[in-house]
Amino acid sequence: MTDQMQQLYQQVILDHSRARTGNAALLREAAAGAHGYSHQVNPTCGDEIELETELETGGGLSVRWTGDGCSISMASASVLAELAAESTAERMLEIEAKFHELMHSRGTMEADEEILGDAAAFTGVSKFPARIKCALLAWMAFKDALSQAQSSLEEK
Amino acid sequence: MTDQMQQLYQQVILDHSRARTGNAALLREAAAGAHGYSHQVNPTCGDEIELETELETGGGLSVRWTGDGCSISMASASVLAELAAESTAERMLEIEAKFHELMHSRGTMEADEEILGDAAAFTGVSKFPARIKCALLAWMAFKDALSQAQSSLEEK
Amino acid sequence: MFARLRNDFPILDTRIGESPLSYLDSGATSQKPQCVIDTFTEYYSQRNAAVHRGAHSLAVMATEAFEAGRDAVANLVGGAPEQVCWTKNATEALNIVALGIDRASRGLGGDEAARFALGPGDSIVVTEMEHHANLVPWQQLARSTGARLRWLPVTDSGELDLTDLGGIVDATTKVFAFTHVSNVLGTINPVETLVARAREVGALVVLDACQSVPHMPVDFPALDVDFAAFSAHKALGPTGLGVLWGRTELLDSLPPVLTGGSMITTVTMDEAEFMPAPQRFEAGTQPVAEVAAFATALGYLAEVGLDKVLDHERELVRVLLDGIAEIPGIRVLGSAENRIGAVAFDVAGVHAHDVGQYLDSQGVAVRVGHHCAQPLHRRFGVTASTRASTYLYNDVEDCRRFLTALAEVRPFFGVTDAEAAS
Amino acid sequence: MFARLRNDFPILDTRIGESPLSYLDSGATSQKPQCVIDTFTEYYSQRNAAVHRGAHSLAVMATEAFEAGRDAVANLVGGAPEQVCWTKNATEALNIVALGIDRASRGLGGDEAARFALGPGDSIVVTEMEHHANLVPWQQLARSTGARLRWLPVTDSGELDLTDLGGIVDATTKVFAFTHVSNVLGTINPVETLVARAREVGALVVLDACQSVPHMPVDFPALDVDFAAFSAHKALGPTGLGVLWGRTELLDSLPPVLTGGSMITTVTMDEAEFMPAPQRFEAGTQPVAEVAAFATALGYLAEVGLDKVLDHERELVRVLLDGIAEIPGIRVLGSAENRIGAVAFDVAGVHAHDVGQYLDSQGVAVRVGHHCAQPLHRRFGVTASTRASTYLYNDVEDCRRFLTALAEVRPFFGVTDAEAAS
Ligand SMILES: Cc1ncc(COP(=O)(O)O)c(C=O)c1O
Ligand SMILES: Cc1ncc(COP(=O)(O)O)c(C=O)c1O
Repeated sequence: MTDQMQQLYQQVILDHSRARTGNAALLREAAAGAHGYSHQVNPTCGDEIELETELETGGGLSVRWTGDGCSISMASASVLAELAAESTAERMLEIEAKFHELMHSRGTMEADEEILGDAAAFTGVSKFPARIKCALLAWMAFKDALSQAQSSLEEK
Repeated sequence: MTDQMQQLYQQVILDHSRARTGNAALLREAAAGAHGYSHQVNPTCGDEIELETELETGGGLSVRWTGDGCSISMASASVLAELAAESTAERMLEIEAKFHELMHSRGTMEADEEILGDAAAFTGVSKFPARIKCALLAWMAFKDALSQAQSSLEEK
Repeated sequence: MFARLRNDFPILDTRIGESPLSYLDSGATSQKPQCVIDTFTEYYSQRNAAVHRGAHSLAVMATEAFEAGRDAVANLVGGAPEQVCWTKNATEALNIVALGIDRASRGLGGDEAARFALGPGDSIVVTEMEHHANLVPWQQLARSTGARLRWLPVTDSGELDLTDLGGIVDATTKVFAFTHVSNVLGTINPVETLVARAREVGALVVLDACQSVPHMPVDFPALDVDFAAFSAHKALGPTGLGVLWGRTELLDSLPPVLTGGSMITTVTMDEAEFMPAPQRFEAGTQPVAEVAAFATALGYLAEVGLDKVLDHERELVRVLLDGIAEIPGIRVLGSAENRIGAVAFDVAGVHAHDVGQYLDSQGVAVRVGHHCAQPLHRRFGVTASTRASTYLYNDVEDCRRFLTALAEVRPFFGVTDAEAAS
Repeated sequence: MFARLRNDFPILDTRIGESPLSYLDSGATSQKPQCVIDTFTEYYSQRNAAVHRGAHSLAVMATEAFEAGRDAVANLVGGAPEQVCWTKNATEALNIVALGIDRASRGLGGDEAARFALGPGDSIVVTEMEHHANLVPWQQLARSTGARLRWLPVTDSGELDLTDLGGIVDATTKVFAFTHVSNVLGTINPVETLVARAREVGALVVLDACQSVPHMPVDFPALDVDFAAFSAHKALGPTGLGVLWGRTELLDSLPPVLTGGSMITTVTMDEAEFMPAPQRFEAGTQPVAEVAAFATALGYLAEVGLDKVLDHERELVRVLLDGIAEIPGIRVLGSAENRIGAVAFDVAGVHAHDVGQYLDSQGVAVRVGHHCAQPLHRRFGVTASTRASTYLYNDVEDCRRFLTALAEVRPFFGVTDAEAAS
């Protein structure tokens, strides 16, 4: 087993891929607050995620998702949901931007753990070009769902 | 100038390509006897020939053609028309078969001058794969036109 | 013989990290022997030119190489050289047939194309194990003509379910398109039975031969199919080249889809007349160097003998299947006896992508995902699988390395049997 | 610089009989530098695999090479990498646009495709100097949609006759397709003027860039075209590869023609959803080795500099035109000042095929025939011509050899001036 493999499959990732935060039936129309939904597919490997986010009145937000995919994509969704529970929408977009940058760094960037929290564990993924999409899948769904939630909030 | 070029462009061919036997306005519907017409195009170089043949009651035949093409294709039509004037349909088909064989011999066959007459001058063409079609164009038109003439004869 | 032959493939000496390479992804694309690689060098250094359009010596040599490629294919799969049309890949070949029928169904292509016309009330039949390349074009055709798309289901053993063959392929069926060999399951389909039914109802038979031609002796005229498609790159040949094979009278009357230079006889500003096959399907500058390289590849395959290739791969697939059976938590998709050396499987508790990643870290190259066969995966209740596939250059050592690594996968990801079962 | 560069092209050392080779047929296809040839060897020996579908290391390397090719093209012609779709040749690229519009016109491709729909009352405009690849697909489209096909005529000097541009490209015009540079005459067309008119009437602009991209700096976004097409093989690259370049929002809404694997997101037995561009146009296994080789070719061209290539070829074409003017009985087709290094001509009393044959016997490779532009030849009253065309590896010596041989043609065939004049 190579070093790179250990970096790719950090224990945090393996743990999240099994005990998945936010992995729950979607509410869809039943959702109370401002609400957005996104369905993302990685056509390369068939990984799929359905994710919804709800904006709470206090500025907080929650994320629920279901999906089918590799440990990287599932762990990434789980970490995202965990971070969302502790953050504002604004903060999440900041994390998303950092995470996106980290993933495209080809292993040349140090992860900013302060901002990224558990998402820092994905640093090793950036050395595996074919896996970057896996790590980003949930985040793409989140960005999409969030912008819907935000515009539905504005409409109200 | 190479030997091969001299073999390709025999004097007979150059002469026929200028003084063209049978090169005359087509009669088309005005033709008296059993009559066949064919239009052949060599899409590679744009060479074109329209040829008609008329079966005479005595078993003889005549060939008229118009065309636009390289010296090989024009000379070949001219030689064909000259041979047709002296032959029966049966004999022409024999010549055609021999000529066809000669053209596909890649220069390994001796031309049978007894049968081929002036058409033997085309022996050198068989070493130029790109030119074989030029030499055969009129003969293809002839075979096509002749078979039409023959079936129109049978109908009568 | 097969042990020696491995040395002809330079890429097999590559190391992946510290491990030697065990390439078990030939179902996706094959590696190339040195002689095929050398053909590119030779072609571009000695006889590169545009074909069919020039009198100069290079053009003549290029044209000869190009046409000799057709002879090589005809020698391999039967029929005459004019029955071999060059395409960019098998996918284009299948599309040419489907889109040609589409044009014929719109009244384009003249009277001789009328035999292909489809409409509401007609049906097209495929199977549930098709590669997307032999499914999506037929869906598109069904949609644009109003014909119905039906399919033969697949059994748990990964074979075509022929129980209702007579009901599915019926008097309305105008096209029956199916794969000779499944690229996922490795199953060899009973072409004779399927063709016999097609002939009873007068349906055109389109054979996807992508996974058969490279791995076993195939004779299209003997199989009595109307059209067949395969790709060079899976048969030791280069990328960028495929073959559409067809019956001459069908090829000559099927309306061409891609139009342009080198496929016409006369063009005015208003209209164009098309050449007969194969040229009518070969618009524009063709993959000439690729054809030359493919001819070399086919010469190589002929020398080895495709019957021997099939035997060799069957030995290897035995080793793979027996070895996998001893590893806990692995479910092989399908269990057909009549098969080539492709094995797809599901690892309990570990996603295919992770399986592939781990195997790669051990130098074992396999494919993961849906292998362009989503409906078939759905049939087996998964969205993705891992596939090991062999070719003539693989050996038992490759299989052993694969099996060793595969046994380590679930422990590496910390999956216990209890967990996986849940 | 150009003198040294010749040594990079191994084929130029070939001898034709006893003569050295003067290759003046680059308008048909270009020769390849050693580095491009070597890329094949390197690719197939070190990183050959199927792209976009695997986690294993070879697949990752192959995918990187494949995507890097898009970057190289975008660097050359402008735009983003996603605007670069790989095709088998320029002909396929032009057909994708015409056939995509055809599908849109039948209501296929959803609401977003409606913007492309054509019907009776609409018109498509081309020019009289088009290569068949940019004419026949539009004829087919006109025929199947009921739209009218019109064209800009060509003047005696071999330029587009713009006198009635405003009348020919009018409010009914939905597509305006024209070539950047004539492959026969060498004329560079006034793209800006043509695009400006298209913008006034809201027509889509399709540019055939086959003869411009290899020979001069070209920037598609600056030219403000909607779609453009060219082939790798004319630009030092391999056979089997072309490019369709387009505006992203147009590419993403144009219905794909060839369907199958790697261009879909979700497939059930009944239907399929397509990916955005460029993948939606890249069904099946792509010419990956060819893309890698083309990237090398573009690197080579960039190093030389396409502005320098144009200057160099303009020097050569001067030598050709001045030399030809001194040989009796030669009529050059067209006389545009703004041109690349292509010269087509008619030899009084000697058919083009014979001219080419004689030149070949002297080691000079030129093209003869209609060069896939029958209407243009008809315009100049001939069915065939001889064309000499240059590239960066040609030198004045090639031109001299050509001129010497050309002067011998009429004497060899025994044509006197009196005879030819008759
Ligand atoms: C102006 C022009 N357009 C289109 C083409 C067609 O290119 P290809 O044959 O590579 O598809 C060519 C070259 O043959 C050309 O010169
Ligand atoms: C069974 C089958 N059909 C069709 C294809 C498509 O071949 P290509 O991608 O070369 O067009 C493949 C391979 O990808 C295949 O395995």
